[in-house]
Amino acid sequence: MNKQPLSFKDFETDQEVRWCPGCGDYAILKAVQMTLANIGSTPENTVFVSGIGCSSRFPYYVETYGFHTIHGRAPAVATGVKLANPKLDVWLVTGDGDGLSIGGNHMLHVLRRNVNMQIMLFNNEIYGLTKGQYSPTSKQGTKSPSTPFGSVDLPLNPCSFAIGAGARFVARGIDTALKALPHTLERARDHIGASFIEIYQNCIVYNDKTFEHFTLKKQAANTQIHVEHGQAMIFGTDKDKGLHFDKENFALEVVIIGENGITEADILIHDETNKLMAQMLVELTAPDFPVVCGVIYCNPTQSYDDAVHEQMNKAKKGKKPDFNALLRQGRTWTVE
Amino acid sequence: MNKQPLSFKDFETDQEVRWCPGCGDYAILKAVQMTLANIGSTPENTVFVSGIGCSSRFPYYVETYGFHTIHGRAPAVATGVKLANPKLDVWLVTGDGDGLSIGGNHMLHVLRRNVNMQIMLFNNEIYGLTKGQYSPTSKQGTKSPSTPFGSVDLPLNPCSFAIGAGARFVARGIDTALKALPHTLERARDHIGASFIEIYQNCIVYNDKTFEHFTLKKQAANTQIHVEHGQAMIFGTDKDKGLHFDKENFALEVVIIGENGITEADILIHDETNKLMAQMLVELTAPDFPVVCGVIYCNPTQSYDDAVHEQMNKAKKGKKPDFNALLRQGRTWTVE
Amino acid sequence: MNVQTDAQDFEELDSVCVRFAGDSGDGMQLTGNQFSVVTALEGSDFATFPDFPAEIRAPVGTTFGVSAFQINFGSVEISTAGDEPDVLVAMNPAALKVSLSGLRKGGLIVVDEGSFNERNLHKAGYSENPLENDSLSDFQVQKLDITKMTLEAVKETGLGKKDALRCKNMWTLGLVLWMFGRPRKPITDWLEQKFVKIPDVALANICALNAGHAYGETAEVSSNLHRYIVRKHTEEETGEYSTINGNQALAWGLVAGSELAEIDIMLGTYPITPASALLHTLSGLKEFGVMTFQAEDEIAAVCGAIGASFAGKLGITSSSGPGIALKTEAIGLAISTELPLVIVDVQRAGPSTGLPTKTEQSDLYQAVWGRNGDAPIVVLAASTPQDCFKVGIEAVRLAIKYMTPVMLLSDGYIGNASEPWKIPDINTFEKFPVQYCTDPKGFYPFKRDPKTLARVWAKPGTPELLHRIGGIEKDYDTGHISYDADNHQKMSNVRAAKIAGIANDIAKQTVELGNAGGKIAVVGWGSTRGSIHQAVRRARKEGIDASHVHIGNIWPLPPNLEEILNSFDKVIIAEMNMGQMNVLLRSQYLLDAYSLTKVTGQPFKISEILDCIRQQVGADK
Amino acid sequence: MNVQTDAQDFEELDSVCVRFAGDSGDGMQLTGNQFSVVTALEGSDFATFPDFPAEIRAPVGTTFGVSAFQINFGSVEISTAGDEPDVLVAMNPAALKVSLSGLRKGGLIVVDEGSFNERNLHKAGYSENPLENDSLSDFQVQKLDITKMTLEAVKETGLGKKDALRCKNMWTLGLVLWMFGRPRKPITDWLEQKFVKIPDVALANICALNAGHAYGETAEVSSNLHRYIVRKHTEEETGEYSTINGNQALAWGLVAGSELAEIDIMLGTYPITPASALLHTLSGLKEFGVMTFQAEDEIAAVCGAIGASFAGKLGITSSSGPGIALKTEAIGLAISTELPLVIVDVQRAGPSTGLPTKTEQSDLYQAVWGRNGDAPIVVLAASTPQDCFKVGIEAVRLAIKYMTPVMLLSDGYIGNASEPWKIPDINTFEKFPVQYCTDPKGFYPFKRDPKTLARVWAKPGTPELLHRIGGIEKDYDTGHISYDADNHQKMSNVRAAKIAGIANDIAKQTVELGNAGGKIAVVGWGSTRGSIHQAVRRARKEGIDASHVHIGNIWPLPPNLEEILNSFDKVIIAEMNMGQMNVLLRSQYLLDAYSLTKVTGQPFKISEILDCIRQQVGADK
Ligand SMILES: Cc1ncc(C[n+]2csc(CCOP(=O)(O)OP(=O)(O)O)c2C)c(N)n1
Ligand SMILES: Cc1ncc(C[n+]2csc(CCOP(=O)(O)OP(=O)(O)O)c2C)c(N)n1
Ligand code: SF4
Ligand code: SF4
Ligand SMILES: [Mg+2]
Ligand SMILES: [Mg+2]
Repeated sequence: MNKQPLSFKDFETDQEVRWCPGCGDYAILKAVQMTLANIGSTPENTVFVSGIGCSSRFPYYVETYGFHTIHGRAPAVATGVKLANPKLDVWLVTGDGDGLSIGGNHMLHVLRRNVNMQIMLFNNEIYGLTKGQYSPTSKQGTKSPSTPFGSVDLPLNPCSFAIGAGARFVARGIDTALKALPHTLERARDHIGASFIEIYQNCIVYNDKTFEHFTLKKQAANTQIHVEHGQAMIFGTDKDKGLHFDKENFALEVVIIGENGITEADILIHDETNKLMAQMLVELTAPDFPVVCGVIYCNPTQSYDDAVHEQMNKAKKGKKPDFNALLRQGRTWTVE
Repeated sequence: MNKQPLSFKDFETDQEVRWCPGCGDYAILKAVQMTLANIGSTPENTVFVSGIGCSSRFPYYVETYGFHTIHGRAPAVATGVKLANPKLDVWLVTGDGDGLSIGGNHMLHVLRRNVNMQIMLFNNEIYGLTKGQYSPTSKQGTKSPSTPFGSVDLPLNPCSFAIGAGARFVARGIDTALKALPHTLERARDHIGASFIEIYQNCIVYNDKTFEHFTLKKQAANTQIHVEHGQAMIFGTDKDKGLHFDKENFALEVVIIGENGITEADILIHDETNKLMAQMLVELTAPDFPVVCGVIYCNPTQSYDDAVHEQMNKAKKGKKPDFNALLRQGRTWTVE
Repeated sequence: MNVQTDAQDFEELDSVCVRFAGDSGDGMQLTGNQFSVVTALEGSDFATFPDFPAEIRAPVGTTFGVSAFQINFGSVEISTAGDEPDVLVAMNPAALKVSLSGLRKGGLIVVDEGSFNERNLHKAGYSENPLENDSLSDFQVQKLDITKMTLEAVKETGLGKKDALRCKNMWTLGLVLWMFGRPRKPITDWLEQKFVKIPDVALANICALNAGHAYGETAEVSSNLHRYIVRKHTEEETGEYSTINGNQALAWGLVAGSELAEIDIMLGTYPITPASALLHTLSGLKEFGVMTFQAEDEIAAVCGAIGASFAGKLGITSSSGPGIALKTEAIGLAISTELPLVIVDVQRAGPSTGLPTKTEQSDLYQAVWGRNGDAPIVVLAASTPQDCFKVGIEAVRLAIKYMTPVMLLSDGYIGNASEPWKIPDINTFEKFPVQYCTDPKGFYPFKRDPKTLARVWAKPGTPELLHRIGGIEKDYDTGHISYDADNHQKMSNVRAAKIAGIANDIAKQTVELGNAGGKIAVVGWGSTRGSIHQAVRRARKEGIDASHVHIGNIWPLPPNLEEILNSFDKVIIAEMNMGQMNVLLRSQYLLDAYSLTKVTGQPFKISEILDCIRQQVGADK
Repeated sequence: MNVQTDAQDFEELDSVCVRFAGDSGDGMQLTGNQFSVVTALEGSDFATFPDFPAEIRAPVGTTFGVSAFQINFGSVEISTAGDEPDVLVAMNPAALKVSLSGLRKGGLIVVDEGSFNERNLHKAGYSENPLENDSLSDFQVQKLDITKMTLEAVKETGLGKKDALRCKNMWTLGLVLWMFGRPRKPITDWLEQKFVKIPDVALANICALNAGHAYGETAEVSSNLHRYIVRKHTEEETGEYSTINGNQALAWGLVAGSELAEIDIMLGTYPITPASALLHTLSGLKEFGVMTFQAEDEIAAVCGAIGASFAGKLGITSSSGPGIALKTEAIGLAISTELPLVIVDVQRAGPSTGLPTKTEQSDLYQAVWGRNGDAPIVVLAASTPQDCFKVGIEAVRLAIKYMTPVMLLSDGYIGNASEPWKIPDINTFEKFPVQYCTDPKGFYPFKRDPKTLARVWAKPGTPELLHRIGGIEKDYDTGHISYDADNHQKMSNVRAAKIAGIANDIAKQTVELGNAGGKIAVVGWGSTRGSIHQAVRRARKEGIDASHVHIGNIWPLPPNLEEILNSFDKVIIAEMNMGQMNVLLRSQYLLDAYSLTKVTGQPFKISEILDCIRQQVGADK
């Protein structure tokens, strides 16, 4: 059968999209639909699984199979889906509350097990759906309905957490980066195993502009760095800034090429297979450092679902399952 | 009142200890009782909280207050205890199943919040109490009642996880290291905030000798390194091996002092406040590397309970709480 | 400001129900709330119910973005937000569409004609403009171009169009105030205070309010706009009043309990609709020693509360159905360790995620029976916004006195609904100071008070009372772990007896309305109180010997309840679920009642219950 | 090997109950199991119950380290592991101490005198040696220095002392085989096979076995050791038999269901006593397409199973009380999305952690009612080890046919107890192949079969059936999210009707024993079957018109149950909880029954039920 290639429009559903006007979720939806079209997904073999939250309404808007589950449990449900049918292309959508607060344990274990799926964590640093309480990624001091005097918790760094959990693919994107995001998502899809993508998403109603200090388009060149494997980590409007490893302090620093004798050779080359480097990069925060986006860590190994099926097949191999024989194993006796 | 200093015996209860003969838990119990005596703990201000598992029976054997809660939830219960009464010295006992499988999320958040308590994770890489199923820290290929063909999961590194979760104090110990362990525990107690201590514990019944390749006393000098802040990371029977940072590969390597022009100056100095270094050290595994023990990371910041109480006190300050006035705030009217 | 009080113009009404409906961005909640305040200040009795959309900010103009506020007020006793609005204010086509089905035939519709453009009609799913065909012929329709008139009214203030349009609700409020002869001053005062830093916004709103009012004054006689008078509710007790909703009352009730018990509370919770309001309120009451802990999930929330109780504070946890489900295992721990704990369940429509913003009473089974093992706890239900205050206190009292978890059932309806409240004086309540154990003599952790069967509460920090507790069965005499067969029976018995015994320490069951025995009783619990009350009142007016019995103590049930129920020829059990209280009462009293149920996410209408009474009485003949 | 079968020496018994008790390290489970095998091979009917200590390996010699195995066997029908052992084999003082209270007065105690040293006496909490005072005067006591005799018997094999002592259990077994005239060959065969790689260990064990046997042969006449004969159970149907315990049978039953449904199963679970055995068995059955997923916790376990069901496999999840509690919220999701799911609850004593190794039936409330919202599911209960097989199949059938979660209740007692089982032939069972929806014509995800009311099952991967489901209420007609009031009522009704309708697709309620109507019925469910059965049998022998009704379909109940129950003058409901089935039946049928309950972590004794029957019949007069 010769099918027309699908366009991103083919991945739109007939459901009215129910996010607030101006919500960052719209842009991400578009980026995902574009990605699905770009990679030639077949809708019937694609499943979107989500938890509960504004972000988790996502599956209703993608013309594939979808499961809008319960709060925090999407990674577990998605693991079941993938184990049951490894041919399905599984995408997980979650929020900072859904995936890192109530769902932190399942997130930990889906990453540790390395179940083959794409995990998109929409981080808006707030609980959108329940009207604006602070979340585990909210900045210290966040005033919210549940923290009228400001939050005192230390926030979690989702990518640090993911690496600590054993993730083999960690990436970052920004809702409005309509060019960069589909590229990152394609890489995530290509990676066999759990691919974790933190997407900074602006909640215009309850946490507007939290990311503005590094997402504003006009300053982006100086406040973001999109890393590429094998490339020196250079950024800035004039491509004159770079990340340098300071051995004395055992830490990264921003240097300027041409100043203090710094040359391009002093700039660290991004090695996406190096965990240590990834751990370092995900911790950088603006304004002192650029925020690192793109594929930060990619170091594949066999996925859990692969290994499970391999073991199943090995156990089955050469055996003709005979249920009656199973029941008769061990000692039996006959009454005549 | 002038009290006699307590001895470790004063921290023994009248309860019969119900672990298997030869279980590593006995040694840890002793180490903890010694620590309590050493630091001059007052029993009535000390609380041990645990989940469920062999390890979690610990509180019954320590003559302090204790709460043997439910599977995985000890960090949450302990957080409640500490918030309610910050004067209490809270110790948490958990296992690799209790603390990292079912309890992973609470572990994540108690570390992220930095609640002031000592968290001892007895890692025996198995579910002891339920008779030997593999756990999230079991090595790949572990044959257990639930994995008769060998486990396929990638194991979690508890210390990596803890750092990724935002822990500010991460240490490691070995059950039988009766000298080193109390020292590490004292450091943990001194640290204000959540102190995470992974303790390798031998389960003689279901997972005997998993750690033998680096815990065997006679090889210990070559297979373990006990790090100390500010000290070069040198180990080996002849104190001739050291950890060196290989900038090219962006990774640690073991070097021999005196060989290939290596001198003591090439050996990395341990900086316990450096997160990156800690992330690197906790990943080292025997036999290629020594297993790192002692205080690996210690970088204190305000604890959650402190911050909460500070905020409470600030809110209370200068106010005389008047409940009747509270009820009458906002618009009221009078019916005459 | 002079209010036109020439009674001649006014038609007098005992009570009237008004519904304000508009887009989420139209400020209907604010309008409704302000109208309630004025109603309150004028001394009418009232009940209100806000009806929020499920979405945070649905696209403008859609039906699922409609936000409404209903108020029922009168000179007579009011106990529901009204079955069918008499007046509907609809700010756009979607609001009209959504609200129409509930409107009383012959009722008045005031619409903002200016918003009935093609785009909005389309968004609301109208293929034809309903204002231009006869689809509204059952009602009186008053079309007004509120949009245009508001823009004109605020023109002088120089506000941009977007901001100017935000004043539409005040124009509308002005008109409605005129209709009911209510003063504008409380509103203008409030606007001035609210926008003290942006005086032109304050001014614009006031201009709009006045313009709306003026429109009424000058409207043509031929219009459908009339004036009504709803007098003071004279049966009201004297005293100081305020408006209160259930969530607020519950928060304050729990704090009141903590004041009376002389103990600090620690709320461990996790946000969820419609229970979050409790967290929001309590997090602002730190000066009362109230600590709030927003945990990572519901399990951590309840466990944190249990930990706090172990340490000597009173742990409280709150959620709605799905979150309460998650707490199940941990509640068992509190039962087994016999620690005080208050669990608040602000119920919503289930199963599963269900309808988060809609009300239901379907967590009764879960509250009474939803645990592994034999695990009895106390279950209380609040029935009105102000009842939440009392039940909050009672929950604290029982939890502490009996060292037990207490489940307090509220729901999305009473949580958000509000009514006038005679503000109590905390000093008139009986104190029940907590008694910690401090005496080492003969101490063991499960030593019981022979009367209450409650165990002692010895908190960490107390010298010489060192002990260990946990969820494994404990020896009756020593409190140590015990695997002994007979001991488990003994402990199971005592746990059950302790809870059962509480029946003698709670208020006796009363008959709310009507005789204690007779032809028919309508039994309810929780937020159905208002509807049942009114239905029974009307039935009695019709000469039916009906009574209203409302159960607040769900477990244990009051000891005299059985006798009361048996004294009626017929019993109707009305509840917003598939018949859960019916099953409970059948199981306890072998009571053969008629089960009247409703699960539409909306409260009972008075008429639904009244019809059922009539029918059951008829069927009885 | 010649067995001494001279019937003259033997006293004939209809049935006898033997209990082997010793330290955890003494190999009592093995001894008991091997004795059961021989009993089985000899054709007696039997039932066994292993009684494990709570600790993994408690310190040697302590009472809490005692491990016991009880077997009741006979030429008559056996259905319980026996009320009171007739013979107790006690390997150390602790074993004696723990087991004594259950022993029949006048029963025989065989003790290893060699282990009654001061150290062991002290550990067991004896201040005096009970063998040396008259504390055992109610029993016949046979003291033997088994320790010494074993060491002597295996001396020649050259085994070290520690290993040699490990053969004590075989010495004991040899003696007991002698007592009941059972052949040694099956045991020696098994030993040779088991220790094929360590032949000296095999030899030592066989020497010990033979020595124990020989001791019996040569024992002095004055000893308390006698020989008994328990003949074949001749009522047994012909066919091939094996010994089966409940956990094993349940695992196989679920796989049988999957074979009959032609679907693969995926077990998502998390270890917990006493449910882990199911995981252990199923994880070894990969060639039958059985996938097992040991999740991070119970919530992930059930969610994984739900995900698998969504993807088109049959999701199964298993746990015990506390773990089932954790699954509550997710079960609601499966109800709301109407996905098939089998939930196995192997109950243990609660509340909370309770007594993990002790049995109880106290999760009935949780199974039937323990969820937020109106959330009905199917609940089945298995009543004997072999019944687990059938109920396993039935659970799979109903889950798939009705697209619903099915809760299957087993318990720690039947999970571990074993009995002879006539091995069925899978080919004789009716198949019920799963039907996935593949037809796009008129497809919508909540399209229902008008008869079963089950929705269609369209699995991902199927072209043109793309759809999205979730836990929010769905439109009856389109399956899309719906906040509509009437729709929620309609969906709530259809969910309830679907489950209620299953009543017509399950086996009719039968009367197990006795007449369908009469003086008194004892109603039970689950693992109480054996005790009730025997008690009713004995009552009937005494001339009491008693019947036994055993309920397997707990929800929905069989439609004819009400009529059956009403046909008795009196009903006793016997259960191992505080009266949960009693409450259920009261609520459904307004049935006024006598509630006989027991929560000691141990099964009912036949005599306890028989006494109750007598008493109730007496009280009736
Ligand atoms: C068990 C349970 N607890 C709580 C909730 C309420 N709830 C729904 S979404 C949400 C948090 C949403 O935050 P996030 O995941 O960051 O998503 P966002 O709305 O910000 O996209 C909460 C607390 C729920 N639905 N279920
Ligand atoms: C909710 C719940 N699920 C499962 C269990 C069963 N369980 C008890 S301990 C345990 C795991 C123990 O492993 P770990 O924490 O590593 O402790 P260890 O026994 O190895 O010290 C499990 C699964 C339980 N008690 N409660
Ligand atoms: S509340 Fe925030 S996250 Fe949710 S839809 Fe609105 S803007 Fe988006
Ligand atoms: S099972 Fe293992 S961990 Fe548990 S007590 Fe025994 S040896 Fe220790
Ligand atoms: Mg969010
Ligand atoms: Mg372990």
